[in-house]
Amino acid sequence: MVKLADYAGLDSAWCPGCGNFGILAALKQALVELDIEPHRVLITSGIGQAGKLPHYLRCNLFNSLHGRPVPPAIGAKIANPDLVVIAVSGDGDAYGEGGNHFVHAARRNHDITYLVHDNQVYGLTKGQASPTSDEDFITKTTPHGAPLPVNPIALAIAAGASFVARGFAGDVEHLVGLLRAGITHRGFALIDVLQPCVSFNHKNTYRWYRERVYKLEDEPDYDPADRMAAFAKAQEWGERIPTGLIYRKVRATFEEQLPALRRGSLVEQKLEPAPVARLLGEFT
Amino acid sequence: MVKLADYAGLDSAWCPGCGNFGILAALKQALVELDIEPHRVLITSGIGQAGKLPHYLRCNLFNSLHGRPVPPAIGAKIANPDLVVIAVSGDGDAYGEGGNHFVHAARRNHDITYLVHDNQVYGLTKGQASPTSDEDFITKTTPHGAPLPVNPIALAIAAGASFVARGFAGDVEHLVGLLRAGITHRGFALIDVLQPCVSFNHKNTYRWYRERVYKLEDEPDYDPADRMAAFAKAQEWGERIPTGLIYRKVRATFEEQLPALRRGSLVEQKLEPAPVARLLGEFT
Amino acid sequence: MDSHLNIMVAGEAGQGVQSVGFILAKAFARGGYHVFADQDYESRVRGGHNFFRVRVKEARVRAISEPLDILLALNEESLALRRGELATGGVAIFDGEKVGDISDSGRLFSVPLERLAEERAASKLMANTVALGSALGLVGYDFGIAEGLLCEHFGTGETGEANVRVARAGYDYVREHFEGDFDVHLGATNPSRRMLLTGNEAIALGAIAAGCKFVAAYPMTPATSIMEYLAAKAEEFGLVVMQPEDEIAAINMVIGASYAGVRAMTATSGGGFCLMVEGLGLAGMTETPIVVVEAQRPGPAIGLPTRTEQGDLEFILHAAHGEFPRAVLAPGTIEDCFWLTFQAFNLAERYQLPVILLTDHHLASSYATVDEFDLSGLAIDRGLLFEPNEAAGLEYKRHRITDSGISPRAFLGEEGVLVVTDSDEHGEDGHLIEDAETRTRMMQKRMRKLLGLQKEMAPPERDGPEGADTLLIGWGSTQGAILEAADILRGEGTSVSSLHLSELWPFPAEAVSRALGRARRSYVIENNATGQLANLIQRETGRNITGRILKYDGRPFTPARIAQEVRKEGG
Amino acid sequence: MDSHLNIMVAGEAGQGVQSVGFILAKAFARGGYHVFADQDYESRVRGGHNFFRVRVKEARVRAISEPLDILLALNEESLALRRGELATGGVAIFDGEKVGDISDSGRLFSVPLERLAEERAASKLMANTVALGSALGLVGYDFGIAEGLLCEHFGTGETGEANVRVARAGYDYVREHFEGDFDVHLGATNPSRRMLLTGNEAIALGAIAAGCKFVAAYPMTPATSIMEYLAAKAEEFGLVVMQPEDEIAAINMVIGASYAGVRAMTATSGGGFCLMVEGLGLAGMTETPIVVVEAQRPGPAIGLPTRTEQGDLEFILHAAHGEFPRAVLAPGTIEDCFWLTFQAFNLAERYQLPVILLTDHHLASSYATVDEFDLSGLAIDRGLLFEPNEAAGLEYKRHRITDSGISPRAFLGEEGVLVVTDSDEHGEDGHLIEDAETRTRMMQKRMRKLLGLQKEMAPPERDGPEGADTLLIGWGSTQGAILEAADILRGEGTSVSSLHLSELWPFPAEAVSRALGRARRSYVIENNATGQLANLIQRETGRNITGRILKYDGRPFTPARIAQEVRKEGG
Ligand SMILES: Cc1ncc(C[n+]2csc(CCOP(=O)(O)OP(=O)(O)O)c2C)c(N)n1
Ligand SMILES: Cc1ncc(C[n+]2csc(CCOP(=O)(O)OP(=O)(O)O)c2C)c(N)n1
Ligand code: SF4
Ligand code: SF4
Ligand SMILES: [Mg+2]
Ligand SMILES: [Mg+2]
Repeated sequence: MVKLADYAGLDSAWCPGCGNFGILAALKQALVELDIEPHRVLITSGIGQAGKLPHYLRCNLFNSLHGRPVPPAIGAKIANPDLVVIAVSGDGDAYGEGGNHFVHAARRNHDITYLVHDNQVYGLTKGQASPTSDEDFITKTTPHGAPLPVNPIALAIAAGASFVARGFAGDVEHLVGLLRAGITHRGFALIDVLQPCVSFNHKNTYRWYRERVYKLEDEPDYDPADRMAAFAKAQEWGERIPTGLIYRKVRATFEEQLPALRRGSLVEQKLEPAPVARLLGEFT
Repeated sequence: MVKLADYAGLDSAWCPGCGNFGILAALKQALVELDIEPHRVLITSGIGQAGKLPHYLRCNLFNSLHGRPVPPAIGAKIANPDLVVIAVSGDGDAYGEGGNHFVHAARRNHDITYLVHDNQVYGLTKGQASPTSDEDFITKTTPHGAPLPVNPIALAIAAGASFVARGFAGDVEHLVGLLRAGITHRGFALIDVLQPCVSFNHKNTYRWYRERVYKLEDEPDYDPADRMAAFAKAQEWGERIPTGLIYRKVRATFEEQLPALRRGSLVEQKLEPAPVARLLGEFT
Repeated sequence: MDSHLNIMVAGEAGQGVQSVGFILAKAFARGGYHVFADQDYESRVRGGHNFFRVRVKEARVRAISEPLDILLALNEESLALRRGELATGGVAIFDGEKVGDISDSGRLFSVPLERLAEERAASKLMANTVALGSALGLVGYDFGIAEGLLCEHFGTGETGEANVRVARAGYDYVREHFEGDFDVHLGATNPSRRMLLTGNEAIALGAIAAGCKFVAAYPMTPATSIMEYLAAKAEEFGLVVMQPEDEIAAINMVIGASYAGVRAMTATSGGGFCLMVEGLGLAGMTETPIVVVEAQRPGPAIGLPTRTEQGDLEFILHAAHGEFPRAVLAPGTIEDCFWLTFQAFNLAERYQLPVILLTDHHLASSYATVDEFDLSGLAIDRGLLFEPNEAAGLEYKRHRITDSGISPRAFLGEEGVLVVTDSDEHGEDGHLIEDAETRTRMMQKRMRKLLGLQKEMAPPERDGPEGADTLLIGWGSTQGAILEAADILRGEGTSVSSLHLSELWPFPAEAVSRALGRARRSYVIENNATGQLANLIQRETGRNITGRILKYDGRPFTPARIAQEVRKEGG
Repeated sequence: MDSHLNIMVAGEAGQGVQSVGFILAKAFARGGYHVFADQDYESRVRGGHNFFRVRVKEARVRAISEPLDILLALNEESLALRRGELATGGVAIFDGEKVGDISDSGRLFSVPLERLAEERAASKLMANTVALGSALGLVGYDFGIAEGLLCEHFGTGETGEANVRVARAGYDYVREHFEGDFDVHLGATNPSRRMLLTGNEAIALGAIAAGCKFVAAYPMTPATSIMEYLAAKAEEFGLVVMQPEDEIAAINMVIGASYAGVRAMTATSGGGFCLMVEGLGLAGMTETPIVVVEAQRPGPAIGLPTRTEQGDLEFILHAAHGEFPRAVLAPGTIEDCFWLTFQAFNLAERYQLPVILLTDHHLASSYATVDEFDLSGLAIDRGLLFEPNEAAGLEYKRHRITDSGISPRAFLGEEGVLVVTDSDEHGEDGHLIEDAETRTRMMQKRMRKLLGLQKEMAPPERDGPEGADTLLIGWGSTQGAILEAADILRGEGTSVSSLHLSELWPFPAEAVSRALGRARRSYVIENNATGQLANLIQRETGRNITGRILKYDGRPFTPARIAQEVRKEGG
């Protein structure tokens, strides 16, 4: 049995009160509840406050470049499909610099979980607008207000993601459930987490989110398999903000469709030069 | 009065029978019908067969990098909002290499027209899969079939594009109408054009498209202002493929919201070092 | 003797180290002193260990230096980490009521920072301002200057007043209770109009002066404050500053704007520049003038995001596939940041190529006092422009082949003129070509621009006697430290002069050769691990360098450190 | 005397120039000849002007050469453009019934290509195969070999048979009607097991032999066929080949796969490589072994997409900000493409760094006959791996500091082992650090790997007499042309030898210095405009190069052209 202590990592460099603490706690909890041992987990991350998360638990860790946690996650998952692979990003990371990888990983349905700490601002670089900053949000780089934000939920659904959820860092217990579902989902699972940044986002605070979020689980009629309903839910942002599982559709993963993986994990294949001899005859 | 002859450009290097010819004819026709003189038009383009289009008419032309026609179009439009700016891409250009720019240009609502020649294949590089290649499409780089394609229409709607249309290169007259509407639309207008590639796409042929396309204008109940209906239409791909204006919502463009542009085009502003003197006092 | 003072404010992120340090620096600048100040911080928003060093002198000061006269330790860790840097005769000010038992070496002076802040302003948070006041008290500085600054900084309302109160408390506390001996007593000299600003601020001012109208940039330390400053002035100066989705978009937008006819710029650090490399080649091929600021930080990859290095020189010189002309300018001082930015725009447009302004964290974020810029000599030169009248009837050709390699530019939207260009190899008309002859002529045309450009580059700056035995060579932000190191060595009787390269490419091979020719020993001093300028000199002049003095720990050189290394190498 | 033949097939895209050329080349290869063939085509799918040149010899042939013995002109334009390249005694075959009036110089021989195709196979499209037959007829080659090849190529069904029929018709037509004099008569010699393949195919085979398990690449001429070949073999050899959204994704996926424990590679050209630069630095910082093939084409920017150049050397050497070790290999021959690719994977894993295989369009897409690869000497060496037993109880540290700079690698998923790495500067445990000491030690650890690596690099290959007056120096795909040029010059009595660098970085400074030391004159021959290898030699050895023989029109050097330039420069 895996215990919380198995996941105890370094001390964090986050600001006291940061929403990231809730996400970290939820992730550890989810991994423990799923009884996954640290050495089976790979977390890749980008650069930003969110990208530091995997340093604060014990696991295999590839802290990559800004905007690029997804491609190494994909490469590692294909190399070794036995790994539980989680990519961690900030909103700038995921939807700004890394936007293209996000869309294409979703459509190809790689079997990874994408955990995005969405604080609607650039935290580590000290408060510039992010792609999810609310319209008219004022920062040093958007003194006249930010443009219409990206809607990550709608975009994920449109891109073909097979699992799309929204969590709230202020509700750890709920987030644990989403993380468990996302990690066990076969295919690309986006979990966008509303994450208060106490230092740079003085609009979307704990309180602001708390006054708005509600859980889709509390709406018995809501069917996450219904793509149109999910897209409609994705439009909700204002007085009420839905959290929970917004969309799920199981379909074959990219990795399942690779013929080379049928004979097992790539990392376990023997490397030998001799078999190439079979090909030389093609050229004579 | 602008005449077709004003737009006569170089001979093309496209294959005989290529769908690109229809797109070229439609674009010239649309510009003539709109009575826009060549020197007021800027076409930026990417790299690929589509990217060659602007060489074949007379206009200001910035033939940029693969995947990058949109950013220079944006830069030029901001510098000189009097220009009619059209960015031309292939499907690989637009949704593969350039996917991130596409999503963000749509959400920021830059006032440019984005014309995408969608032949569902990489033409210029000789037949690899593209992001819009049909699922299971077999090419040299996808010998086991391509993954789920990107849905450009759905993606554009999710990203916040204010004008989203689909044309067919085999129906020039209809395409002229869409181009006129897109070019005169204030804001980001995506026109994705189904374009047969006679050399490398032997699945999605003229015939294949002809058997499937229908015009939304023929559906009197269809309301392109209805976002949910548009998203539903965007899912249609198979027996029937909708063409025409799928979604339109007028909202402020990026350029309209720039305070610096209120005093006129940037290119017309006088450059002089002296006014910076006003700022030096801040530092004393 | 010239009075001087070296203060450090140290604490954790969030304790206001930066604002206390800045106000101190500015207070001395206002009082007529020369100031140089640098910042050291971690890649985090709260916690950790940060410091801000302020060096104050009656004469010009150009670099940091180590022994501290005053350490303002805002927390216990800072005291522990930094007290070793105190000069003999230096004093550390700390809050003895907060910091546990420490062995008092006699150079520690406790001020009840938090208590005073709470007493005077009901807020522990203002302990930092108490510290500020204490430092000023210790040197007996004119409190009125600080008072004015605090009001400017915190407003004239209650916050400003409270800050003045607590600063005063710190000031008075020290004047009353400090009984040790402390040598440095500074009074305001002649109030000056000198500016105190960072390299990044100087760059932003240079861009505005040059008529830059479009900036697209993606935040990245240490370049971000350039775009932030410009964004704040955008409305007033009629320029557009935008933050796009990534650096690829940024440079390509800048190219589009310049192609359409405005001066345009982007700013980033090495990692972001990596993403701009393909765009750089596009500017080269389409001959689009752009200015790119690359503020270096230690690499590879994310490296040390908030620290300094000069590790990207060779990368910048060769970035992008294929061959095309570019210019690389590396300012050595904060003044130069302004002048060279202005010049960068002129060169970019006159030669129709990308100009890279290469700085680093140390230069970008350090403050220095500089004389107010004299704008009278600045002239905007947009280069060769197409005159439609002259060529009536002639079709405009964007890439016309000329002797200078420079083709007249036209801006978009002129009747009868179409501006056609292509990232493919193209003919004079801008349309793509395939033949060998046109290709060769076009390559030659573009490369020819280097000949003219080469002639415009200012030769490297030599300082010190012509015939000195030892030549210290540097580029970029090390200039100040090298100049001071040479002073130190000369003071010891060594025959030393120094050569500073700030206009790096096209390379001033002849001038460097000549300078090397006279010296018996030459040392290149660089903040990197391989000696990139030394490599370049060797390649371009065919001459050997005696030694390389290198540092790649993310921290800037001090003059003393350079002098010591030179001594070790044998002068 | 050694019989030799130089044929060109020319026509527009879509006329089958490539397949006719390839079958001709292969027919001669099968018959026991050495063959070298190159392709010249435009960036379009139909139309334009393309050609395929085949050089055939009894002895080894290493380069193209200009005067043509036979020109197969598939359309009028080709005849007009290319007939000037005929050697005295050469013959152009064309379709006189299609091509209008032309002034017959006596060296033109008309064959009714379309008519014969229609008569024998009811398809004008097979005119190209008629031309193929005609060429074979002209030299009196063994038709049976061609017959076999046509069946392999077009299948044994009706298409294959029809092709054989029309080829035969061309063959017979020439044998019956050609009455001019044509010297070259080639019979099959001793049937050989030599392979005929391109540089890209050799690289793909090398990657399979090396056990590459993961390839992510985005199509880009001239690299695309590497991924296409590998994709076709992916299922059989248990590797994954994927085409992601862009090159940024490609290199970062490759890094992820390698980090997880498999050998992984990407392939691109200069433009795509631009987008990989940040990832290259990431591999450097995280010490992840990767192999990147960069097949050069003329830049800057899109340049000439289907042509050749060696313009990216300096870019590749310095790509990415910051400093980290890398290896750069530039095969000179198609055999070397295989061996060096194999070696690249070993070096990458043994030194845990990125290895760049630098080729160009000419090497990537030219064919040559090579002896069947002897696989017996190949050994896969995965470098230092972590042994969990040895270190029981010890925590695994990915970046342990060692004397060699190499830290034992562990693969993911082993119980008790966590592999932690970071693009930020990190400690031995892979977690990010901020302090100067760790930073310095880590930089030194990484750079130390160069010392070991340096020792493994094969010295440059010298050909010709030790003490020759003149030394011709080259790298990459020019090797063959330089060797033949040296032969030509030696034949004229000049004292020449040549030096070829294929293991370019770490630079073999000593060996190059030594070689230069003995020569009175040295010429560096490069397919670029600035002489990048010459620059590098000057930088690394401090020695001057006498002259630079440069060509940057997108076309490869011929031996004759090099010999002529050397003569001009004064031998
Ligand atoms: C290529 C590149 N561009 C820019 C940066 C600078 N940078 C580091 S983190 C960051 C943004 C962080 O914002 P976000 O992803 O939202 O993460 P947060 O800090 O808010 O958690 C930026 C712009 C970088 N490291 N690399
Ligand atoms: C950075 C970069 N990567 C790859 C290429 C090679 N390339 C040129 S065009 C193209 C794809 C063309 O496909 P698409 O955009 O669909 O245009 P089409 O030719 O089908 O019209 C590619 C991969 C390139 N020029 N630059
Ligand atoms: S800056 Fe914001 S996101 Fe970053 S640690 Fe602080 S509170 Fe959290
Ligand atoms: S390859 Fe396809 S897209 Fe390109 S010109 Fe030919 S038919 Fe058109
Ligand atoms: Mg964020
Ligand atoms: Mg396409």
